[in-house]
Amino acid sequence: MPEKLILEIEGLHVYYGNIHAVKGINIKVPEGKIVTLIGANGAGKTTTLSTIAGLVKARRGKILFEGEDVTNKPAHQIVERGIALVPEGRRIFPNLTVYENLMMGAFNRKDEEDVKKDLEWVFELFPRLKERLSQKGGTLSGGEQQMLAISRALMSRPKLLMMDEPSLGLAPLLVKEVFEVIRVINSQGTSILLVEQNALAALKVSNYGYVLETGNIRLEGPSSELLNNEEVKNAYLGVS
Amino acid sequence: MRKMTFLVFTLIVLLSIVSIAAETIKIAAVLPLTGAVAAYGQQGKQGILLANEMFPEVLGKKIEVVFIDTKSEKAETANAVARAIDYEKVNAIIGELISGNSLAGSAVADKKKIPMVTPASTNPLVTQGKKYMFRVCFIDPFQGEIAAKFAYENLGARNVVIFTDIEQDYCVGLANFFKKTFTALGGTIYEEYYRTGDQDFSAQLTDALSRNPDILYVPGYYTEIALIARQARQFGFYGPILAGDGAEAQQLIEIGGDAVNDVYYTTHYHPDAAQTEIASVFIEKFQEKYGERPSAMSALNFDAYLIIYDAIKRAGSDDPEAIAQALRETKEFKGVTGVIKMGPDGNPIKSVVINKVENGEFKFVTVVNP
Amino acid sequence: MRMTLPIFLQNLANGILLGGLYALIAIGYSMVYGILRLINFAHGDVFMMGTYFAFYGVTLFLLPWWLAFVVAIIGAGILGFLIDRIAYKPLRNAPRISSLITAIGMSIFLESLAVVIFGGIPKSFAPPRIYPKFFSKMLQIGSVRVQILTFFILGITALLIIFLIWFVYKTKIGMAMRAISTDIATTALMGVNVDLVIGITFAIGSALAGAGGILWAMKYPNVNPYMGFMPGLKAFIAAVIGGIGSIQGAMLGGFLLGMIEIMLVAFLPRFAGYRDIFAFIILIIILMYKPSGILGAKLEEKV
Amino acid sequence: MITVLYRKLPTRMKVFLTIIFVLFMILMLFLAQKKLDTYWIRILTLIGIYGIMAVSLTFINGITGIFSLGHSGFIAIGAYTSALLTMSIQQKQMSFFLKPLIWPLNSIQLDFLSATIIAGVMAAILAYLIGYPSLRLTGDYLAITTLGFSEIVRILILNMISVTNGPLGLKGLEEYTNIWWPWGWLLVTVLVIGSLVSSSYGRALKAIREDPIAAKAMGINVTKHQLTAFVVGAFFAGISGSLYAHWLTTIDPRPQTVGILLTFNILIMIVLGGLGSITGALFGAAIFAILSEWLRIVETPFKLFGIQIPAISGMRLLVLSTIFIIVMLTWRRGIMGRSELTWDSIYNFFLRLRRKQ
Amino acid sequence: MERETVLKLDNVTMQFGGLVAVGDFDMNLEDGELVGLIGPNGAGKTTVFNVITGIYTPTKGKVIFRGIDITGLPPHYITHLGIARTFQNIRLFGDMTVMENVLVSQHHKLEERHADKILQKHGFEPKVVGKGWFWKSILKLGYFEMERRMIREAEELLEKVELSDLAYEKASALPYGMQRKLEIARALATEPKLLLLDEPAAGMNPHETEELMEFIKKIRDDFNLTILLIEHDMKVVMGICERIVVMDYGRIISKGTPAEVRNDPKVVEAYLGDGSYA
Repeated sequence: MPEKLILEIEGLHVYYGNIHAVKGINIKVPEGKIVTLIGANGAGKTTTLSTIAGLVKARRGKILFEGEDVTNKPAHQIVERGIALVPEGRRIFPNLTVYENLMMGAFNRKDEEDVKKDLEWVFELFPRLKERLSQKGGTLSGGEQQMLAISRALMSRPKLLMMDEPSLGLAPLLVKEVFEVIRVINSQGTSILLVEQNALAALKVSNYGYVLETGNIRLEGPSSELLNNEEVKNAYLGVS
Repeated sequence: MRKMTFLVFTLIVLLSIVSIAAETIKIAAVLPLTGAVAAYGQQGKQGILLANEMFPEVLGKKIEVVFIDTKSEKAETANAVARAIDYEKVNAIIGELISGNSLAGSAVADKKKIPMVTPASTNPLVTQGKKYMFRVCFIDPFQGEIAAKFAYENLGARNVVIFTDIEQDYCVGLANFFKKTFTALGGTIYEEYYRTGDQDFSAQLTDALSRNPDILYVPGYYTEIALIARQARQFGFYGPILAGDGAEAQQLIEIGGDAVNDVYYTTHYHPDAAQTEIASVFIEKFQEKYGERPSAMSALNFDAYLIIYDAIKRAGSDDPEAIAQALRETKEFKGVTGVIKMGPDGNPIKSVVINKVENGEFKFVTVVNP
Repeated sequence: MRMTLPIFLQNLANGILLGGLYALIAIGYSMVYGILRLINFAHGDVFMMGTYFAFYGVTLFLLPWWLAFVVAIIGAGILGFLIDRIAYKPLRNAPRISSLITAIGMSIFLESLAVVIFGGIPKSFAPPRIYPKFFSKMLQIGSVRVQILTFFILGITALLIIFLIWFVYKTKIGMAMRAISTDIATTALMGVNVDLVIGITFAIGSALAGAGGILWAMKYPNVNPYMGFMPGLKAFIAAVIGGIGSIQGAMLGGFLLGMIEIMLVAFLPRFAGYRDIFAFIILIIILMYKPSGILGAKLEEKV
Repeated sequence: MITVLYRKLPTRMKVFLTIIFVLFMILMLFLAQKKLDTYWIRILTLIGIYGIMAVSLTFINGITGIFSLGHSGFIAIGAYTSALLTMSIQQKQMSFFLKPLIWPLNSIQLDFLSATIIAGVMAAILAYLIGYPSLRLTGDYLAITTLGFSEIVRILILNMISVTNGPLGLKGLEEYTNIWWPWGWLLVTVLVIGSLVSSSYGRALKAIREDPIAAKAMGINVTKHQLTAFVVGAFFAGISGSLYAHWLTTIDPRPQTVGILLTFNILIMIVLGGLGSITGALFGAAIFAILSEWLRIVETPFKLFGIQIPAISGMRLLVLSTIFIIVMLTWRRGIMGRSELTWDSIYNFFLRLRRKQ
Repeated sequence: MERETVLKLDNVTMQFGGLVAVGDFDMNLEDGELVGLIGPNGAGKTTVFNVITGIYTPTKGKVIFRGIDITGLPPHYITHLGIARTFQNIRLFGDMTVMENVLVSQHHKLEERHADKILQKHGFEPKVVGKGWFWKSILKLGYFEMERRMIREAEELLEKVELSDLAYEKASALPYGMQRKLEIARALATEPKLLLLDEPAAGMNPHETEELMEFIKKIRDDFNLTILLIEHDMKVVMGICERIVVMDYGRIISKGTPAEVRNDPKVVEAYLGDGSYA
């Protein structure tokens, strides 16, 4: 079935110094879908996202976004093209107010009217943020920070939203809320590339999945299939 | 990789450098051309270059001056002197200007029995116990004493505030000897302190001027003297300011402007009262070459060159031992900064000139003979 | 000494003036530290270079004094930008000590460059050759005598600081600067050209240093290749006292240090020689009991 | 994962090789003293002194990870202490003409060895007093504090005229420092610090450098160990100060002599050599001493590809700083990084060569 | 059989400025127990660890370890007395080898003589071996013997935890799972009685997690340890812990066996949720 791809990665190799972190992977993200990368720590998931976002340089391989080559472009140009990353550990700006944090997300946008509309949209998603608008980012609780981080990324109006471990370190209660938000964002038309430890939840929410192991793709397939794959069950879902 | 190539290229360029050598009499000028007191070194270099231009040959041989930088540092000075002697094989050395550095250098020269003439190290200890160390400037006790007498007798001062630069042994020395003589004469002294490189003297001046001094004695270097003068005038002090030979530089007037009017200073010469012919020639040529008045530093360095030149001529030989002997026997050397008779300890006996600044010019006031 | 009210006021005026100059230089230090956690030892040398630019602008290129000053300030800004690009940018991901040591190298480089290009003999930066004599006129206010230059310097300092605070807190670039100071990588993810913003920070800090240099030279009219060392060190102390990384802190630290130096010499003239010891002792006490300085944010390591 | 085979030589063999090497160095120095002129002997001597300064600073900065900018303060204390102890009583009377030297310094004269050891002890005591309060700080703040303390030491020396002779400095010291003293002390320094680094204490210090909090949790008294390293480093800095003073025969409190600029120079040495490596520090010291003399050729008039270039003063430092910046940008970890040139590493280097063939 | 109380936290409160990170915290750990400490982020779990290990001195309350009041003692004392820990974000000595990492943990046996006196006073066996090691290690007098002994012990330990193959690798070059393991091994080398593990399973896949659970149980038995662990992975906590303490906002909201805690409505509300994504 010829789907329109929003992101296509071909034979990507990434090195940290002498460490070969990503060893020639191919990943496709169809438009309007949720794709997830799962795998153990150190498998190269975060590295892949960082490379797409332009924070880390690729040694070899190609990253195509909407058919255009964006490999090794500086991070700020990647964002301008419509890719946003919610980094691992939230990384909100603690010394900036919630409002300023959100405006940082819209840094390159000139369409002030639309920015205001998007702000309203974000408040709909996370009403709690509106209450804390003039509070410093550092004073928010862990869950609120995660919401802010996601909202901040949304403020750039991304066509592709990448999320790195959005559930990490959150109480089970909040994990649920985060995954629900992912579903909502996707349903409004944003493609999502999701990296998760919580493989079960990630596969439940996504359409397609890749399993990474020490820099290689071990398995791939529609999420529903992966959920039932014995190997995945054993290694990542835990036999319960 | 391109960076590495660049690095290698740089090294190759450096290696391909060939220094030139010729059959000459070599004199090393070991001077602080860079670093904290680069200004003195560079002024000294101007004087030596002019001297070398005016007196390029002796005994039928060309005199080559090798300038060696000391970065105003002690260790570098000692190395530079060793380099001059062993590597450049010089017959005599001019340098250093700072007393502390000269001491480090002279230890090396003395051991190697190469004559060394310091143009401007005024500390008494520099020549003490050294057979091959000479100078063309006067020593601190002498200058301080003359300044005190002049202040008491000629300027009629009874109440003096001394500004001491505690980082300069020269300044501390002068201040100390001035104080001794002045209090012995019956005057009263009040002291303020600053440090080289200080640029704000308002606190000291506010304090000093509340003592109603007749004059200020600032035996430092011209930059600080000019700044102190400027700020003193701003605070309403219009009396005379007395300084040492560190004041002698065009920059004093440039930096100080009107404020340095009535700055008196003890120094080596003045063109209007030139004790020697060479002095007027020197000033003329210097202004021709550099377009400005020579500073005392330039003049002293000029004399250091000239006294070595003179010694070689009198000795009729470029042998270091002979030069040193001739230097020791200097009797009636007519330099820019006066007539020098070399004392047995390597210190010259010469007269002190007192000048003042008037309307942006240095005017001759009087001369005091030893 | 006999401390009367007029004398006290006189010293107060002197202290404010010196403090303002320290503050201007300290702000640049603080901005760079705030963003990169880098003690930019070359900052004092940019200060020196700016002054030389102004000097040659007037004497060599025969520009009117005010134009020369503006050009020199811009020149210092460009120099700061270039220093960052050449020496610090390639080390952004290296251990911080590498950049610190490179900064020391840069400082030595700029000083020797100045010696080679401008020569070691000091230049005079005095009226009427460089700027109109008008500035050196004295005004008598009550019993206190103040130069017109003092007001000029304070006015310019105030103007620059107000501009800077507006810039950092009210503009987008300023917001990006504050964001970078906590998290460079995430700021890049927001679509901010981080290197450009860091470059702009260097440029602004250096331009302020250049302005500080020129005002300094107007007050103390002497320009030489090593003139940046002491004011640079003092400004650095001021920045740390106030809380390095904070603009208001740098300002406060600058004024405080200027005031303390002047007052110490005024009240205890016998200890003038120990003046810098007091600066350092204050520095050390502050570091011991409030390492982040008076107004600095606390940076604590998470266990 | 590729496990690199790393063979170790037997300890006895290493001790034997070390003794041979030391004897060889002694022979070389002996030959140098016989054959070389004063200029080169001076540079060799200076390398010895710089070597002690660099090794002691890399011990503090590189191995323990206390980023100190106060080394010149310890050197100054060492230099003044030993100078005041070795000067003859007459020399003291002549020198102190501003204010007389206080008792009992004015009536003491010691031999060079004892004076040097006392110099080291004084520097160590100072380090203890400084380190105790300031080691609570870390990183830049510690660097600034140590810099502050070294400036305080310098300014105190400048002002305490009746002890230090103020700005006039101390003059007319006996030139005790020949080629043997510094190289002998350098041997002691390298042996002591090297021995310490290769022991459990060295591991503890490196652990503190890597992560002080984890080190604490592993039962290491971080403050005490840091303080010990600081004191040991300062002791040898004091020794080097004594050697330095008696090499120059005069010492003064100018910033160029014992101020920040000296600290910067030593820092450049250890960074060039590789911060955290003792052998690297030695290379750095040698390179710095030789390069700053050798680069004098760029300040003399010279011909470059047939073009006459006049003498420009300041070129030497310009070239030196340019080289330094280029090295920092391209070769960040210096010559040795954190590794050491040891018998084992040389042996393994040859083994690898042979395996490749 | 009545078991000996190893650790007793008595009404411990830790305040930072106005913020109460841990309030009125009471806990008893008995010999050989394996207890889990859970709760949402920012609940104060790591702060409890930092109070026990002496990184923070509690504002109020007492920490008693094997009858010794260790409140406010410096961390290195406490380690010497027998409490070791790992860190949430791995804190290995990255530039040192695996062997050196373990050797560092033995260093306190050359040094901590003051802490040793406390041990002896309370009737425990001293750990310090001889004295004057600083000078001995410089002069290498009798030091080689000690070094050999330390290496031998380290080798034995690495053998037990199956890290011998990697002994001469740089710690930072190890794969993630091995680094976690090494951190535990390094803590074991201090010869602890009580081991505190801060999220040991973080970043591990279920397979690795299971291995880790076995490993934790194994070392508890092999080394006679009492273990307190912080963990988010419910499978680990429920799987190996005998008792669980749940914290929220610095206070204990529930404690008991895994089954009791799982069904406590307060825990479900604050932490577990309906379990669909856990």
